[in-house]
Amino acid sequence: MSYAAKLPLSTAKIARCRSIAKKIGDDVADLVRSHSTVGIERAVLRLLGIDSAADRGGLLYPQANLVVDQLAEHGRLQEGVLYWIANAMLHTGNDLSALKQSLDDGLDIGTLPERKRTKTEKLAKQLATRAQKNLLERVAHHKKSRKGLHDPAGQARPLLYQIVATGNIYEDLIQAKSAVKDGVEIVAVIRSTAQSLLDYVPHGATTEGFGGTYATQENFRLMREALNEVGQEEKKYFRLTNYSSGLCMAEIAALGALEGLDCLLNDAMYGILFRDINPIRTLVDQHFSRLICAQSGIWIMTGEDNYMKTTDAVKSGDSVLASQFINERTAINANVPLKQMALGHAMEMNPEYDKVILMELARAQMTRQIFPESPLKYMCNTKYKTGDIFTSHTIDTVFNMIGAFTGQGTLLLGMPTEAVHTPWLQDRSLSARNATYIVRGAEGMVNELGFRSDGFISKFAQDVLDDAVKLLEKIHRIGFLKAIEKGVFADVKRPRTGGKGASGVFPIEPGRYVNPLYKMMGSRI
Amino acid sequence: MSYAAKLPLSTAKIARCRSIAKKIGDDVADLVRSHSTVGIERAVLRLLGIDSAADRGGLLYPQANLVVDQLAEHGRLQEGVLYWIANAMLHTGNDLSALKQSLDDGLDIGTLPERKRTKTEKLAKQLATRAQKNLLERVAHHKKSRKGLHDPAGQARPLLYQIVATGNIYEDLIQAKSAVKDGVEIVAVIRSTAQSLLDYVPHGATTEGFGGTYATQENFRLMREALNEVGQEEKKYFRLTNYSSGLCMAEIAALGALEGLDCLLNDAMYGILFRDINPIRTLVDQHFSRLICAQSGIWIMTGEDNYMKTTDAVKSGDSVLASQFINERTAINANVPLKQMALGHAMEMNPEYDKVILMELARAQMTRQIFPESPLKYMCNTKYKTGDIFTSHTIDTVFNMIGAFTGQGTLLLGMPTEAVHTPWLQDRSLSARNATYIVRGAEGMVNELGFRSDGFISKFAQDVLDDAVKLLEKIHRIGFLKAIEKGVFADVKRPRTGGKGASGVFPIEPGRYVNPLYKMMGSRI
Amino acid sequence: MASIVTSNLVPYGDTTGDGAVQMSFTLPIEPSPKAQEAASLLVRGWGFSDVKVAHMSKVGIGYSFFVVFGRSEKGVNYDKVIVPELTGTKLDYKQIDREILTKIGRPIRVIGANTGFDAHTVGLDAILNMKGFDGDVGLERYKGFYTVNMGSQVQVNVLVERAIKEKADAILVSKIVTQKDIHIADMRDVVSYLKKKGLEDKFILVVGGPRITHKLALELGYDAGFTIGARPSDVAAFILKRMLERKGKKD
Amino acid sequence: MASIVTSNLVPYGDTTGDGAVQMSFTLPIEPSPKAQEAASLLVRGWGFSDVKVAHMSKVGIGYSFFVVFGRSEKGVNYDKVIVPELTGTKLDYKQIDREILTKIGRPIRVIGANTGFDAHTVGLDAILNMKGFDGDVGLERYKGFYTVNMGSQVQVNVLVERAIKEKADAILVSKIVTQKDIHIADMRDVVSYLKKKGLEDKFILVVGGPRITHKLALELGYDAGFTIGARPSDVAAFILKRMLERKGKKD
Ligand code: B12
Ligand code: B12
Ligand SMILES: Cc1ncc(COP(=O)(O)O)c(C=O)c1O
Ligand SMILES: Cc1ncc(COP(=O)(O)O)c(C=O)c1O
Repeated sequence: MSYAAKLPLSTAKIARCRSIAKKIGDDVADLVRSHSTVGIERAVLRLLGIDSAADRGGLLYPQANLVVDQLAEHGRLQEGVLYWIANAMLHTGNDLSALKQSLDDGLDIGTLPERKRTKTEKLAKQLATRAQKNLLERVAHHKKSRKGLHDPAGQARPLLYQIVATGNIYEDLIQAKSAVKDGVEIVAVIRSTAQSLLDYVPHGATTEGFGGTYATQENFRLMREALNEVGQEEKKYFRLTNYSSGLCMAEIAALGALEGLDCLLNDAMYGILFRDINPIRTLVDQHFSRLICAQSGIWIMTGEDNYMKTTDAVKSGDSVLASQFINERTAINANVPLKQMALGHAMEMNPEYDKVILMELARAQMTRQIFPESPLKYMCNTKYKTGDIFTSHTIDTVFNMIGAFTGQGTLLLGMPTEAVHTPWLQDRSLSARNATYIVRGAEGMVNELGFRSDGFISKFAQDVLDDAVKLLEKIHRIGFLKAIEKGVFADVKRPRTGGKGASGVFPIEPGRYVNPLYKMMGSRI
Repeated sequence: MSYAAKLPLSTAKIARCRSIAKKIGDDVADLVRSHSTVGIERAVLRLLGIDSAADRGGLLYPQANLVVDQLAEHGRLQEGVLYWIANAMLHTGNDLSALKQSLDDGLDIGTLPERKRTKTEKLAKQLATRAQKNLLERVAHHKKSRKGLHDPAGQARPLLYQIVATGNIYEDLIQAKSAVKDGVEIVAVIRSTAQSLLDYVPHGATTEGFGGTYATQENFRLMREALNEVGQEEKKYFRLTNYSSGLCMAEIAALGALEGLDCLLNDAMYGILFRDINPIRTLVDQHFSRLICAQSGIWIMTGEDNYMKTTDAVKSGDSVLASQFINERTAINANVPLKQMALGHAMEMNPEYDKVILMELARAQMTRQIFPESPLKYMCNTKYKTGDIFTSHTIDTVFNMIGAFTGQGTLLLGMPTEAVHTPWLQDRSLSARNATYIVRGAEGMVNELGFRSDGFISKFAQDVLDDAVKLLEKIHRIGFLKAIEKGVFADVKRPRTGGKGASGVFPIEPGRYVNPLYKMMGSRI
Repeated sequence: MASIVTSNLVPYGDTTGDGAVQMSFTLPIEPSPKAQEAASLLVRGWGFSDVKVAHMSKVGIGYSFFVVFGRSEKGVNYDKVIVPELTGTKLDYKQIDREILTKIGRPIRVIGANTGFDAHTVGLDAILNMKGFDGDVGLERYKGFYTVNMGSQVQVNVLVERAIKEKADAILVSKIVTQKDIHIADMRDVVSYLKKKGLEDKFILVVGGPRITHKLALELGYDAGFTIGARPSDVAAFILKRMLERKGKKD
Repeated sequence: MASIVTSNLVPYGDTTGDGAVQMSFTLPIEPSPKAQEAASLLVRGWGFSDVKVAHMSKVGIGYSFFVVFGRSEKGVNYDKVIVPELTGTKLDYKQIDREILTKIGRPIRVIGANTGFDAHTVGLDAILNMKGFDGDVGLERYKGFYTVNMGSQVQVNVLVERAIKEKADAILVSKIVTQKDIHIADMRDVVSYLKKKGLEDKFILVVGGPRITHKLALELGYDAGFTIGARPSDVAAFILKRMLERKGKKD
C-alpha cells in the first residue's frame, strides 16, 4: 500500500482533455466571430457611460436599451453601436457627454444620416479607447480604495462566500455587513427570480424582489460602499459578487466592473440549461462579458455545480469536469488569467449513500489537482437538504471539512434553512461560524493528508477523469451545440434555435461591424 | 515528503510505556492483595443471589448492606462475607435459600458463634463455586437471548453510543427504544447525580432522579428487556451500559453481569478525581469489579475522557495516555481481555484553537494505533459547548468524522443541547442521524487516508507519546498514590487518606480472609 | 408516568406532558443582560413557561441571536384535527397500468409545467420523466400515460392552450419558490385563468411542491396537492381514481 | 424599509419587523398529514402567524419531530425592560490588588464551593484558582485575596462552618446542575441556613453558574449572580466594591 499527497491521475489524460477542449473552444470561437448581440452592444454603451434610464409607464427603461432598440428598428445593428454613436457625434458635432444629453432628450440615432465610414470608424476607435480607459480608471479607483486592507485571498484556506437575498437592497446591506462581520469574505447578492430573463438591466436602488434583489448599477454601488465601510473598520478586504449569466451577461459584467465587483457568476451554460436562454446568444455574450472581467480583474465563477442538482451527482462528475475544461478554454480565449477562473463544482451527492464522504472527497481533490491555479468555487449541498435544519447544518459541516481538506478556493457556504427560505440573518451567522471553525481548525490539512494510491478514493477520481475524456471526445465528435441539444449536460436538452433571447443575436461581418474593444481587451478570437 | 497509513510512532517508546505501567500495576496489586472493602463483600453477596431489600423508613435498604453492616459491627469483616455466610449455614443448618429467608426475617449473622474454620472454609469455597456458576449461567442465558441477532460490533465502523437520563426509568425506556430505532447501538443509562457517593445500591424500579436514573438491578432488568424487544424486531443486538465507578463499583458490576449488561463505565480514577472517593477504596473495588466484568464478557469503559474537561485538552494528552496504559495493566491483572477494554478518551480541545482538527485527529489516531485491539471509547466534545445548539451540532459532526476516519471503537455521541439539559428525545434523534450519516458516509476511510510522516499531525502525536513516557516515569518514580496526591491527573489532587468511603476499606491477611472468587475468576494478583 | 392526552396534545421533551419547545430568533439589539431579559420576557409573553435563554450571541452589527427553551401547556385537540388525506390503496406502476388499460381503455393524457417564473423542474421531472423518483418510475414510463413536460417558467395561458391542444385529462403544476407566497398567487392564476375560459371542470388539476399541502390545494380549487416525498405512483394512482370517478359520473 | 420599533421589539428574520421565529419540538404521535396539521394548529394556537411546518420526521417509536417557522407580532417593550446590571468600572487584577491594599488594607478572605451534590468545579476553579479563565488570572493569584476552594459536593453546614472558621468576607457558591431546578433549591438552602444561624448579613454572598442571572441571585437573597463568560476580575471587582460599601457603612 502506498500513499501520496496527490491522487494518481494520469497527466496524459488531463492533457488530452485540454486538447479536446481547445477544439471545442474553436467551435465556440466561430460563433463569437460571426455574431454580436443586443446585449454586447448595450454593454459597449454602458462602458461609454450611457447609464441613464427613462420612465416608461412606471418602469425605468435604460437608455442603453433605447439606443439599441432604435438601431435595431432601423436595421443598423450590423455596424455595432460604436459606429452609430460615432456617426451621431460627427453628425451633431456633439461630444460624448452632450450626445448623452441629447439621447436623454429623445434623440434617435437610428435615423441620423450616415457619415463617411472612414471618419466614423476612426472616431469609433477613439470611443473604444475612451471606454476602455474609463473602465480601467474605475478599476484602478476601486483597487486604490482597498489599499492597506488585508486580503484574505492570500490565506492558506478557502474564502468564505455567502449570499444575501432579501429582495430589498437596504435589508441586503444590513445582512451583508453582518455577514462580513461574522467572518464571511465574499458576499454575493442573489438576483430576483427571473431577472436573468429580462433583456434589460433594471435601474436604481430596488426594494422588491422574489428570492433575490435586482442587479442594478445603483445596487452594486450601494453594496460596494457598505462592504468598504466595514472593510475599513476591520482592515480587511471583502469581495462582492453578483450574477451575470442571463440575457444581460455582458452588460452586467460592464456594470460590475465599473462598480468594483470582484467576482461574477458567469457561465453561458447556466443560462442555456437552467434559464433556457438561446445557446448562441449567450455563448456570444459570454465572450464579451469575459473580456470585460479579464480586464477588470473580476473572477469569473462558472456554474457546473448546478449540473449536479438535476442529475445524480455520483454519476455526473464527468460532465462537470468536461464542462470545466470547456469553460477554462473559452475563458482563455477571452484573455482571462487562470487565477481569475473560479470554476464551479459542488458537493451534491445524496448524503444517504454509503461512502458518500469518500466519493465527495475524491471528486473535490481531483478537481483541485486538475485546476491547480483556479480559485475553485465549491458549492455546498443543497438538493438533498430538507426542512430539518439541524441535519442540514451537519451536511454543511462535512462540506466545509471537505472543502478545507482539499484546499478549495472558495466555499459557497450552506445554510441550515437551505430547503426552507432564503437565509435569515441568524442562518447566515450560524453558517459563517460553522465555516470559520472548520477552516481555522483544519488549516494546514492540505499538506498533511495522503491518499492511498490504490484505494477507493483514487479509483473513483480516476474513473471520473476517464469518463470525462470519453465525454469530451463525444462532445467534440458530435459538436458542442449538438451535445447541448442531446442533453449531455445536466440531463437538460436545449435546441440551438430555441430559448429566450434568440432574436437578440445577429450575424456580423468583418468589414461592416465595428468594435475595436475585442482586440483592445485582448480577445484571442 | 512521505505518507503512510500509520503515524510514525516509536514502538520502543510504546513498549517502554507498557513496561512502566506494569510496574505501576504492581503497586496497585499490593493494595489489592492487602485490602478488601464493604463494596466487594456486598458484591459477593449479590453474586450469591442476596438481592432483597428492607424498608427502612421509606428507603429500601439492601439486604447485602445489612449483612455487611452486621459483620462490621461485630468486627467480623476480616474473614470476608463468604466465611460468615458459610458459618451461618453450618450453624443454622440452613441451605442458602433458607438462609436468605432467615436474613430477610432479621437474622443477624454477626452474632452467630463461629464454627470450625476448616469446615466453614470448605463450605465457603462451595459457595464461591456456586456464585460463579450462578453468574456464568446468567451470562449464558443473556448470550442465548441474542442468538441470531446481527451484532453491529462486527461492522467496519464505530458503534454509536448514547445516554438516556430522564431520571424516570419508564421515560428512559421510551427514550432508549427510540434511540436504538434511530440508529444507536449502545445505550447508557446515566445515573442520578451523586448515586456514586451512595454506599449502597438503591432497590427496585425508580422514577425520581436528578440528571440521571438510579442504577438498580430492577432498572437494569427493565432496560435489558426493552432493548431485547426492539432487538428482536430489528434483528439487531443492542448493547446496554451503565456506570459502576463509585462506592458500589464491584456491586454494580455484579448486578450488571447478572442482568445482561454489555459494558460498564469502570474506572477507579474517575471516582478518585471526580467524585472524591478514597483512592485505596476504589482501586481495590476496581479489581474485583473487573474480575466480574472479565468473566461476563462485559466491556470495561475507562474515564480518561474526563481529564480533558478540567484541563486544557491540548496539553493533557500525555496524562490521558499514561492513564490508559495504567488502566490497561490493571485490567490485564483482573483477567480482562484486550478486546473488552474500551479505553476512554475524548475530543475536548477548544474548538476555537487554530489547527484544532489536526490536533484532535493526531491524538485520536495515535490512540487507535497504540491500542489496536481496544474498542476505544471516544467521547464527544462537551466542555466547549454552549447553548448555541447549532454550533454544538457542528462540533459533533467533526467529532463523528474524526471518530470514523480514525476507526474508533465506540462513539459517545454528542448532543446539540449538551450545554443546556440532559437530552430530549429530539436531541437524541438528531444526534443519531448525524452520526449515522457520517459513519456510513465515511465507511472505509480508515483504509484510505495516509499521514505525512514529517507533518504537523505526526509531530503532535509523537510529542504526546514522548510526554507520556516521561510522565509514566515520573509516576513510577514518586509512586502512583503520590502522583494522584500531586494532581498529575486532570489537575485534581486527592490525598490517599481522604475522600469518601475510606471507612469501608479494611486490611486483610492471607490466612484469615476467605474469598476464593479471586482465584476462580482468574485474578493475576 | 403521565400518559399522553390526545385532547390536549403537547410537545414532549423527556417527560410525558412536559410541553417542551426549542426556539431560536434574532433581535435587532446588541447582546447584553437587558437583551437577554428581553428575550426571556418575549417568550414568556408568547405564553411559554419555564423559559430558559440558553444562548445569546452577537450577530453582525446591532443584532443578537437567541436560543431559548420553554414549555407550553396549551396543546391541540388531536382528536378533532381534521385533514383531508389523499388516501387510496397504494398501487405499483404495473397495477396502475393494468387498471388504466382495462378500465379507461386508453392512455391518460397529462401535461405538466412550472408556471410563472419558477425554474425548479427537479420535482416535476421526478413525477413526469422516465427516471422517476427514489426508485419509483415516472409517468412517462407508464403505458397508461401520455405525458407532456413543458418544463420551467411557463406562462399560464401557454400551458392551458397546450393542454387543450394535447387533449389533456390532467394538468400538473409544480410550485417550488414560495417567497412572499408567490406560489399561492401563481396557483390562483391557473385556476382563475381556467375559470375565465370556462374550463374549470375540464381538467383534473394537480399541484405539487415542498410547501404544498393537500388541504391548501383543495382550498385553492385543485383536485389534489402533493408534497415532499410524493412518488409518481401516488400521483398516477390519484389521477386514475379521479378519472374513474369522472367516468362513473358520466356513465 | 421599516425601522426598528423598540416599544414593540419583535424578532428579525430578513425584513425589519417580520417577527420571524424558528421552533422545534416533538409530538407523541407518528408522522402523518394529520400530525403535520396538528403541529401547524399547535403553533398557530400559540399565537404565531404564517406558520410553516418545514420538517416532520419519525423519531423512535410513536413520536415525530417538527421544525416549524412562524411569525409573531407580539413583541416586548424594550424601553421598559429593567434588569439589574452588575455594573462597575472594569478593573484589571493589578488595579484591584492596588485598591485592596490601599483601601481595605488587608487581603479579602473568600471561600468557595459547589454545594449540594454538584461536582462541576470547572467554573468555580476558573474563578478561584491561580490559572483563572480565558487569560484572566484567578483570585488565588491576587495579593489582595485569600482564597479557600472547598471543591465539589460540599454540604451547606460544612461550607458555612468553614467560612466562619476562615473568617471569610465572602462566600462563593457555584451551581451548575439545574435539572428540576435543583440549583434554585440549593441556592435557597444556603440562604436559609445562614438566616437560621443569624448570619445573613455576615458574608458577601455570590453565586455563579450557566443558568444564573444577576436578577435571580438578587431575588434569592444573594449579593450578586455571575454567569457564562464571568471572569475572575469581574468577580474580584464586585467583591471589592461591596467591601468598600460595607466599610463605608461601618465608618
Ligand atoms: C435545485 C435548486 C435550484 C436549481 C433548479 C434546477 C432545476 N432545473 O430544477 C437552480 C440552481 C437553477 C435554482 C435556482 C434558483 N433557486 Co433554487 N433551489 C434548488 C434546491 C436546492 C432543490 C430543489 C429540488 O430540486 N428539490 C428536490 C425535489 C425532488 O423536491 P421537490 O421540488 O420538493 O419535489 C418533490 C415534491 O415537492 C413533489 N412535487 C414537486 N413538484 C411537483 C409537481 C407535481 C405535479 C407533483 C404531483 C408533485 C410535485 O414531488 C417531488 C418528489 O417528491 C432548493 C433547496 C431545497 N433543498 O429544497 C432551492 C430553492 C427552492 N431555490 C430557491 C431560490 C430562491 C432560487 C433562486 C430564485 C435563487 C436565485 N435568485 O438565483 C433561483 C431562481 C430559480 C427560479 N427562477 O425559479 C429557494 C426558494 C426560497 C423560497 N422558499 O421561495 C430554495 C428553497 C433555496 C433557498 N433556501 O434559498 N435552484
Ligand atoms: C465538565 C462537565 C462534567 C465533569 C465535571 C468535572 C468537574 N470537575 O467540574 C464531569 C464529567 C465530572 C461531569 C459529571 C456530571 N455531569 Co456534567 N457537565 C460538564 C460540562 C461538559 C461542562 C461544564 C463546564 O465545565 N463548563 C465550563 C465552565 C468554565 O463553565 P461554567 O461552569 O458555566 O462556569 C462559568 C460561569 O457559569 C461562572 N461560574 C460558575 N460557577 C461559578 C461560581 C462563582 C462563585 C462565580 C462568581 C462564577 C461562576 O464562571 C465560569 C467562568 O465563566 C457540562 C456541559 C456544558 N458544556 O456546559 C455538563 C453538564 C453540566 N453536566 C450535566 C450532568 C447531568 C452531569 C452528571 C449529573 C451526569 C451523570 N449522571 O453522570 C454528572 C454528575 C455531576 C455532579 N454530581 O454534579 C448536565 C447538567 C444538566 C442540567 N442542566 O442540570 C450538563 C449540562 C450536561 C448535559 N447536557 O447533560 N460533568
Ligand atoms: C453560473 C451562474 N450564473 C447565474 C446564476 C444565477 O442566475 P439567476 O439569477 O438566473 O438565478 C447562478 C446560480 O446558481 C449560476 O450558478
Ligand atoms: C469512568 C466513569 N465512571 C462513571 C461515570 C459516571 O459517574 P457518576 O454516576 O458518578 O456521574 C463516568 C461519567 O462520565 C465515567 O466516565
